[in-house]
Amino acid sequence: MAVHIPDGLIEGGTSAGAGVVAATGVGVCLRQAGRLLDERRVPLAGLTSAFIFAAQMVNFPVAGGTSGHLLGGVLAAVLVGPYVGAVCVAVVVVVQALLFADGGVSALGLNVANMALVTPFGGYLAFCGLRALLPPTRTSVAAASGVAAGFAVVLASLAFTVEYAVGGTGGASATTVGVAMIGVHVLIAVGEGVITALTVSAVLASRPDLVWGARHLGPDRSSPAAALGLGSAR
Amino acid sequence: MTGAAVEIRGLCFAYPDGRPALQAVDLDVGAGERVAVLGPNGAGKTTLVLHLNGILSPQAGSVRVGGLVVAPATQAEVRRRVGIVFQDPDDQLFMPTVADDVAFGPANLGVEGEALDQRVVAALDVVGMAGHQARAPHHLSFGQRRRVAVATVLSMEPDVLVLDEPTSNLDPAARRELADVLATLSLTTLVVTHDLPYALELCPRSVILDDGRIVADGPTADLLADRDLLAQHRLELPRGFHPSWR
Amino acid sequence: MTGAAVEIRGLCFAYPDGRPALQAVDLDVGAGERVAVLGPNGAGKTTLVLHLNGILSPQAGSVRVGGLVVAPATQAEVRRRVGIVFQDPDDQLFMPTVADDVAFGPANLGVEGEALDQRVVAALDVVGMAGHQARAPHHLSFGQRRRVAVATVLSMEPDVLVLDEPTSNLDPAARRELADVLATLSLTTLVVTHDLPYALELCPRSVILDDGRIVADGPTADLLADRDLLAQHRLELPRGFHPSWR
Amino acid sequence: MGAGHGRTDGLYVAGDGRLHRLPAEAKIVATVGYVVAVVATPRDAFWAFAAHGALLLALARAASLPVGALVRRLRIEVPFLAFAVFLPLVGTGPRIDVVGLPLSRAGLWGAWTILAKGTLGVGASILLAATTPVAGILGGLDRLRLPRAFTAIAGSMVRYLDVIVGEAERMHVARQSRGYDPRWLGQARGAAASAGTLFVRSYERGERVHLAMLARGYTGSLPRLCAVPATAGDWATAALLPVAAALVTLTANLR
Repeated sequence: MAVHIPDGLIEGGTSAGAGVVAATGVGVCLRQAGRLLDERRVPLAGLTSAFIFAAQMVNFPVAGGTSGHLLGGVLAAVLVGPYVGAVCVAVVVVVQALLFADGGVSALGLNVANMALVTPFGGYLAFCGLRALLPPTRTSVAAASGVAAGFAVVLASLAFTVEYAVGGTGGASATTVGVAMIGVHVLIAVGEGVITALTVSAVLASRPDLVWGARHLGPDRSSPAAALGLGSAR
Repeated sequence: MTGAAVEIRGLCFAYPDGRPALQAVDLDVGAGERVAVLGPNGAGKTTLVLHLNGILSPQAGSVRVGGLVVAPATQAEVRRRVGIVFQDPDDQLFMPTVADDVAFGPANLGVEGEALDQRVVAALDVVGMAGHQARAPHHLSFGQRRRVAVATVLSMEPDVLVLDEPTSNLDPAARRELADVLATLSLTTLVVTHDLPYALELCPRSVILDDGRIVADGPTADLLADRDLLAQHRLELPRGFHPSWR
Repeated sequence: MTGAAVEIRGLCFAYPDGRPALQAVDLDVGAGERVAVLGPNGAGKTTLVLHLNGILSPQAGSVRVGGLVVAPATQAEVRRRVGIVFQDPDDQLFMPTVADDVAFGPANLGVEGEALDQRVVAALDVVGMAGHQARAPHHLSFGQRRRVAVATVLSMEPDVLVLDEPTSNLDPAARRELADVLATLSLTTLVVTHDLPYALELCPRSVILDDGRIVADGPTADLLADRDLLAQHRLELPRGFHPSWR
Repeated sequence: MGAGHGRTDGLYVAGDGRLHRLPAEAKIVATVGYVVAVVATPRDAFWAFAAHGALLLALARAASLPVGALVRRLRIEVPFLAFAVFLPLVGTGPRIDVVGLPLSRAGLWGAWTILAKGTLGVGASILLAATTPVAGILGGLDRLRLPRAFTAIAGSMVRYLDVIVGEAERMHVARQSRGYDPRWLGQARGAAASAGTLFVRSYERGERVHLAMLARGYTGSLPRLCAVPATAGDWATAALLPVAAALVTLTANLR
């Protein structure tokens, strides 16, 4: 279940509670994102959301002919910062539910909470912790984002288990579901981690200035768009 | 309006890394004139364009539009007067429908209701896209998107129209349709391009920008007939083309 | 290799919504021949290109490359034989450095070590980009990126080179440099374009594709001299251009 | 490949019926109401699930939607069907034998619940998306007072979905054309490098779009899109679905 929670799996009260948490959390992120990005927020965040959506369609081989796809929560957080990243992923989740019928409408709060709040923020915290332990190089940033992305996938499955324990309707014990979910997600986490690390490393190679999580490495003026100063254009 | 529609004096601009992008550019464009700004990629053409409506601010020198100095204080009025059509129509069409996009500029100027609708209809009419209001940009052909991009600027009723590489990626038919539209406009127009035959077709006068300087200014046919001048500035006519052959 | 390098017979393809994209296309290209495929946007040119290396599979008819039928079973070999340079170099260049990008194709074929390095150096040399191995494609000029895109395909040592709109967005100097590179290659080459002067310069023979059909096939100069034929298929030469003026 | 139906159109199927013409905000609220009623249905009230399903089918017929295509879209459910299959195997409590397999009673009920409620939920979402154009849904969210910034970002995302996905697909084709056919995760570098490049392209396009907005006088507040808001009559019409579903659920609960 590296995917959306459907209607009916978690009972109504829990879903509604998650909805309140999700709405509050995304509201806070929007305010923070607005402070960080001002009026450029709309096109930049919109394009980042479109990127996350497209990246989720990139299949990668797992093993023996099966393939997985990227979830992208930590990728977004490392690239554009946790607040903007969370908003971008929330937009993706809402659009998928309403425009593509992907993920239940009544479970929208749960899905936003898991994918747009728990994953990016949990992962970003882990990323910051790892980054602090490693030498300040681009390789460290890529490696930290990969490990954090893998960790965040497991964290999301843990969040699901908690939600299931509170309001699950499945008829299996939360422990059983939890063990199975986390077991499956450890495998998915490896793929997510490898792809996230490689993707971050690719961005660092061409536009290091665009990687939020690598700001501590200092400004980079080597790329033409940064040189044009368009980023600060008014 | 009298006198020069655009007056650029000693305009200098350097990139943050210190490389000069524009070096003491002087350029006057008369009201109603149609001028091509020719130059190879990297000559500073786009940087010049971004100064015309104050997106970039001069580090030295000045830009005036219809007598008004381009500066932060005059920004809103300057952006009404100077309409820029960017190279990639997908960058310019960012709203869900054609009508919303064409209305975006005038709505920012405070136009609303009936008057706004009229502007949208009139602008789409000029570019031959009347009746496409409700369509989404991604349902249009590339050539249609380019013409709608022109309409998004015309709806602001600008005094000066600036087109950045208007023919890039257009096939011959779309190229012709756009030229036909532009030829009917009586606006002051700057066409920034490396498409020399198009410049000859549309603009009686051209300037050549290379390495951030204006290196030539004269009738387009004369400039294009000077093969040495063109070659010096990494420009050349396609083989088989001759500027006097009409 | 003897006989035809590319043999297309009765090729048909319809989009998922049922609109026909290619309707019984027949085309033979001899080994070492350079042929332009001309046509307006939407004529089916890119769909044809994607059949040449099996990205799309024929719904009817067949494609052979050097005698080998293009089919899922022959896919790997066909993709080695047919190198496609896509319209937008940014779609083609995605690795962190120029060297990685040029090595990507041959590495997928199993070439490694010294042999791989040699292929990279040789391919970059042909396109005049020797010494740029370590640079990020992102930091190159557009014209340089286009030439590196050609190198990424040449490093696979293909038998057939296919270029989709090679001149789009190129300024005159970059256009000339690319033509000079292409003219030195002795590969079978298909140039898919709506840039008629470029076709005339590079390709002795052209076919016109419109509405999914080949509607003309002959010496490029003859086709371009037939203004009625061109006009019928939404093609036209830039004003001031004459195919017999060299 | 090529032109045709854009991804940005979502599941929308053009039409001109009453359901198509209802303002989006009313339909969104009705969909949520319906799904809440479905979720609250007791799991053993089989007839009630049939009734809920009949409501959706009737609406799909009334809107002249191609039911076959809608049913095909249901395959989005497949991943959570896997979860449903898993529950009876590991569920708690008494077991019953189904063709030799000892399955958990509670787990079987769990699987049934997910299957029934999940399918009806997806069905309702498909119905909403199939009868409401994308711009309409975004406008509806706006009129439902979602934060302006959120709907504007969503609008911008939807606008550029086709552009970015198109770039991703062309990059995919270009990789394949150079013999890329990865078999295991270790060969994923090519795909990941493309993803990185795609991000840079998306971000830079965002910057260019911002410039184009500034050039047309954008100062940070998007002009409100004009659209006719829902009338009391529209709300009443839209309420028919959730009210009917609520009655079904209520009856099932009273029993």
